[in-house]
Amino acid sequence: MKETHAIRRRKAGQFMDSFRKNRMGMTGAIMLCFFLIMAVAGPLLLPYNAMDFGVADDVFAPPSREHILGQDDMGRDVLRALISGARISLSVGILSTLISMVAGTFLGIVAGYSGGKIDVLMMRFTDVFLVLPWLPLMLILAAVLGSSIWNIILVIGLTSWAGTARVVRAQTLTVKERQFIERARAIGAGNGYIMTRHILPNVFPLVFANTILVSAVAIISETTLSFLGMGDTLHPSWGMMLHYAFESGAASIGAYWFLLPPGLCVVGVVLSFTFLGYAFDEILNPKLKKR
Amino acid sequence: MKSVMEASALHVHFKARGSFIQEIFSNHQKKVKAVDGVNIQIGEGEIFSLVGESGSGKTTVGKALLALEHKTSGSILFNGEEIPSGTGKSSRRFRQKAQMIFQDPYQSLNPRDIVLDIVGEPLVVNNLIKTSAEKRERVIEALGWAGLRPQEEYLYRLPHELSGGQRQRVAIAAALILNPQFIVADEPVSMLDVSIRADILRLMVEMRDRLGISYLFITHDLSLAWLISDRIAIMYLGKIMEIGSSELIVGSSLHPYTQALISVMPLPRVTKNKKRLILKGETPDPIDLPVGCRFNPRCPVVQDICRRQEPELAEVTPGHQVACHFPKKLLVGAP
Amino acid sequence: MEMLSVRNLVTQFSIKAGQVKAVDGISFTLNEGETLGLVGESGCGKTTTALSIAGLLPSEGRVVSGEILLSGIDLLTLSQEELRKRRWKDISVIFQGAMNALNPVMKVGDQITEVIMLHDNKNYQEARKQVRELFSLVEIDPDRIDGYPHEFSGGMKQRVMIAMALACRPKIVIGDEPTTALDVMVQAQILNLLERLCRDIKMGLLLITHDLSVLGEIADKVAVMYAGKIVEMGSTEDILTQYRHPYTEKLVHSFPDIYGKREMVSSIPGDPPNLIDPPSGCRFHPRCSLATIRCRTEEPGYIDLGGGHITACHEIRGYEK
Amino acid sequence: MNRNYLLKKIFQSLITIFLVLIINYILFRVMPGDPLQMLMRNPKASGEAVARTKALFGLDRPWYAQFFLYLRQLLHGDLGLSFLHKKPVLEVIASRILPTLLLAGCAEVIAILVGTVIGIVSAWKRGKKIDVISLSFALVTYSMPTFWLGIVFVAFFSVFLRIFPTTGMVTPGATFISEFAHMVDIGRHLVLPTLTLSLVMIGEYALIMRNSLIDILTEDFITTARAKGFTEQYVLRRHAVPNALLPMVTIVAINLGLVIGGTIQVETIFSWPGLGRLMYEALMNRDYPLLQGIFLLVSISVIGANFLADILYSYLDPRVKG
Repeated sequence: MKETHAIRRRKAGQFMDSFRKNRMGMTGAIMLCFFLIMAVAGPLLLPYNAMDFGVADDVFAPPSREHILGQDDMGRDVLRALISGARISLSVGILSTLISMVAGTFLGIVAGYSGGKIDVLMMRFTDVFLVLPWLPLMLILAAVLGSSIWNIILVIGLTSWAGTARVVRAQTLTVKERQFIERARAIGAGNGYIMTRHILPNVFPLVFANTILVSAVAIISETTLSFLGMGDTLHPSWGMMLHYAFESGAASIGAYWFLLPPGLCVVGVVLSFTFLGYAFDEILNPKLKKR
Repeated sequence: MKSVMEASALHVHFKARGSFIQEIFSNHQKKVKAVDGVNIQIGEGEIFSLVGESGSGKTTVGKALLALEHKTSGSILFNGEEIPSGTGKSSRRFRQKAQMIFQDPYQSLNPRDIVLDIVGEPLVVNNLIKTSAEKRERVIEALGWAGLRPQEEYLYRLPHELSGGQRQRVAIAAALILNPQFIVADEPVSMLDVSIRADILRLMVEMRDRLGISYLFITHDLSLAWLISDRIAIMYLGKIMEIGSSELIVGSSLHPYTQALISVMPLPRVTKNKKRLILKGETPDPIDLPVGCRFNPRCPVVQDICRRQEPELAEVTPGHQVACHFPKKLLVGAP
Repeated sequence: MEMLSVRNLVTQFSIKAGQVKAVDGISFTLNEGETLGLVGESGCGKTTTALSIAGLLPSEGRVVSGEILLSGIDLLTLSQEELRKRRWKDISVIFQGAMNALNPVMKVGDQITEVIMLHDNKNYQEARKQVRELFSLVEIDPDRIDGYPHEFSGGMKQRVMIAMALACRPKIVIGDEPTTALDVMVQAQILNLLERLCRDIKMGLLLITHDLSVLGEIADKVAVMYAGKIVEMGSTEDILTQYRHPYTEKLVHSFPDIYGKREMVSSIPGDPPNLIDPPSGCRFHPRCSLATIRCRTEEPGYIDLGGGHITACHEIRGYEK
Repeated sequence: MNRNYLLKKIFQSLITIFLVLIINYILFRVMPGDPLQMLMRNPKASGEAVARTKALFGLDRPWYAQFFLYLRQLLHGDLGLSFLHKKPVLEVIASRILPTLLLAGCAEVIAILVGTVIGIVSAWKRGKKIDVISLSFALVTYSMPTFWLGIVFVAFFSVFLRIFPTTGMVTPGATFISEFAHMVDIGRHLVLPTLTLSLVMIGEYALIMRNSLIDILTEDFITTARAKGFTEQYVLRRHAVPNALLPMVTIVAINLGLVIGGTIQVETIFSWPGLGRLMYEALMNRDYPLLQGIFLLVSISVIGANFLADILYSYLDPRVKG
């Protein structure tokens, strides 16, 4: 309906107003846009073939006019590799975050809303995932499943939902105590209806902010896994580039052009997600508003 | 008078959060007897008030009557039939006939929904409408009953764009839209500014007069109960201490607790030198109820028997029941 | 003896939408051992008045003009440091909702001893001894001095707050809705205690409340605030029974009187005004049933009705009893 | 703190440990390359040999019996034999614990202290220049992959500036004239790994502390403390910070799991002879018994640390009940 759309627009407008004034959020958004464009449009302009090895002279060749970011240990163009890696790093980060968000939100809402024994059981289970050392678990899982890009997405998703579940559960508990939940029960609404129609929309802003922060962690995770040799060799991400850089001793040769760009890109993407998540948290979390 | 809602020997007990060892190893769990044997009948078109301090169990009674809280024992009859629990078809039908108005209009409306959706929600949840035009029409009608005119101006507003009084009217409209027979109003004005309390109370009375709705009015404020209700019950620690018409309760109460409550009630008068019956201490924890009369540790006229035997609610004059071994007037005269 | 005198106090808040004139030129005095009730609906500026006097305005708010004289010294001319040293020693505050006003991880006794040690230069043992005395004064078992706030009930916490407020024997205590969240019986206990303390230790009490009926039990004088201004002030008797301002009348009649006739209480149509852009003339005129053209254009001055009873209304003749 | 709370937390920790054991058991059962699978792949293995191996590893028994066998072995400290080192897993692990404790301990202490201070300053001067600087610093370090920071440090400090040694814990082949000189050498090797590991944690701690303190500073009891005439510094030190530290306790404990991840990276980069590198080696060489042993040990340490944090929390916050 027309009016409902107007309301949505008004709500979105209020949010955008505060967002635009948030310098950190805007910086994050601009940075993220840059990387997204790089991931989407970049490979079209500068296609990359991981098998396109150079001749002996090209190995660790420093930046030149032809190869703006120099060449790597196999003589491949670093800039092209970097652009191709953006697509992989970002997809892994975002897809694994989706898994984590869906699982965490579902478990958090169900546990928080149901309460009682279900809650205790689910939270004990969550706690296990929360205390299990995260990187070793991922490494072992990756070793069990084998290192394909889809397995990496799955592994990161499966190991990162616990924090989201905790946050969502805590928020669900406070929303559950609000009287409109009781009112919904009084008019005859069922549990499923209440969870989807009343709890979820009120938990969502926090889920959203949290999800963005989880994306940051997911991208770091992917990079680290790949760096430690669990990456998918067919889909070289930034982490894989760093893996090759380290293995080939780029640091001791001083091949900074091979070492710095992928790392800076990771920092840039992660930072943009962190900025965004932090800004959303500040806008959406009433307790953090300026006193 | 035909009774619409009738509860007898109603008990609602909660599990007390005992210590960890007890919870695991002991099968004897402590209980909070929030409602501990309450009998009330609410007649057609009657406004019945349940007055008590926090922890008296008055809200729990209200929720139990609407099956929003599981009763431990006792019976609750609505139009002569035991109220359904669960979410079956009969439960749906009951929900449509018995509604609730909540205390805090800032908390009882979903902040992300517009008025149209809030007020129309009971219709949607119970599959009572087919088209959104029908919903809009019914919502406009209900907003009119609740005195929100012109209705179109409110339809697309969010709760935070309304004043406290308007929000409470929206909540009332949402309760009225199903044409209920019985409404539990839980402290409906305690969060509102004094200057708009009267509007909400007047609206409740008006709906009773026009539509014959019966109310259970839950309040801590005896003077408001006196103002609008036909009968008043005074609750203390899960039990009714005294019950009678509002004039009787306020004018010639016989239970020491009621009299103490009345004596400390703030009035729009100069009462600096008024004689007051200020009870010592605070309402004790309902986990460990005192033996005998549950009011005895704070009673100004306690006797030996009060510490041994619990007095039952007994009729002193027709329509006036008191649960006290020594019902009598303690203070004489208005300020 | 005159202890606190507020003259033409104007306090404003700067928010995005503009300047909120939360308090707009109010004046009153408070004498030794006297209780003045400041009453009004939410958003009328009563709490802002209290915060201005106590020097606790949040960063968006500031006192624009006026004087706050405490025993003849204008607090607004003092430096931050001088003001800090006088806080709690001269003026202390009993906050609304003691549950949040006490530090949850600190023993209640220590929260009082620290302030005695700061202002009265006492050592810990002396201060503790004094706290035990204060506890007896407010009728708490002195052995609970080492308890934590969560171990106290609502009423008991409010007593702790009162003990804390009295710790340095201040000249003025500001009670900001001290009984609002409490049950009637506990409210009666606290009011009784406050009344006794005012009498016994001669402290001036500025009691801020939205509940006019509470003032009937404790206040000597009442000031009725509406939209940042005092519209009527006088003895409690004057305000509750001889009111001349239509707002006061409506306010008094919104409380049921169980010793009077059982008739529906009155309500005030409309909403309180927006204080960024308050109505012209008399600020109450949009909600007033007696409003005339004059009320819309000309702001009423105070009319002295004798005996300290003043009111700001053009139409009081219509109110002759 | 009461006995009840203690018992409850012990009970909860035991349940968590039990769940971890189950996960651990399942995880390593499905690992490619368990002894039986290896055997099965051998075409020459006779049915009898398979049965014998099955019996040897208890694989012919029902799953619950196998699980109990596994538990019993664990209780006896029998974590199996490392393929790679040809020694009992426990022995291999024991020889590598100290270096990791040294590294992780130093880094954690530095990160907590520095992170807390930055968080406090940042919250207190909210919106001022120093807040913007601290916040940016915290967010940037928080966003860095640990290993990359390590590599950059090696490249800069060791290769370019040559002020710190590249790898290892002691200078290879060096002889020390005194125990003190030995310590100094270890210290020099410790600087870069510690700096790397602590930097990535400082950011997180600073952010948590900042948020927590900002939250607390809006509470009513802070207004009370100000009204009492205390200086702002006193209000901060005595009232705000003790309350704001509470969430830190929980986060630091949960973070221990992350520190383990950090040590894997840092020890790999710096060839630090600790558990992290041991784990990396085990992973690279598919030494499953060793991997399982390390994983179990670190999981249980993290659960233990969380238990200690709960105890500390209940000591700091009197509101916690059993």
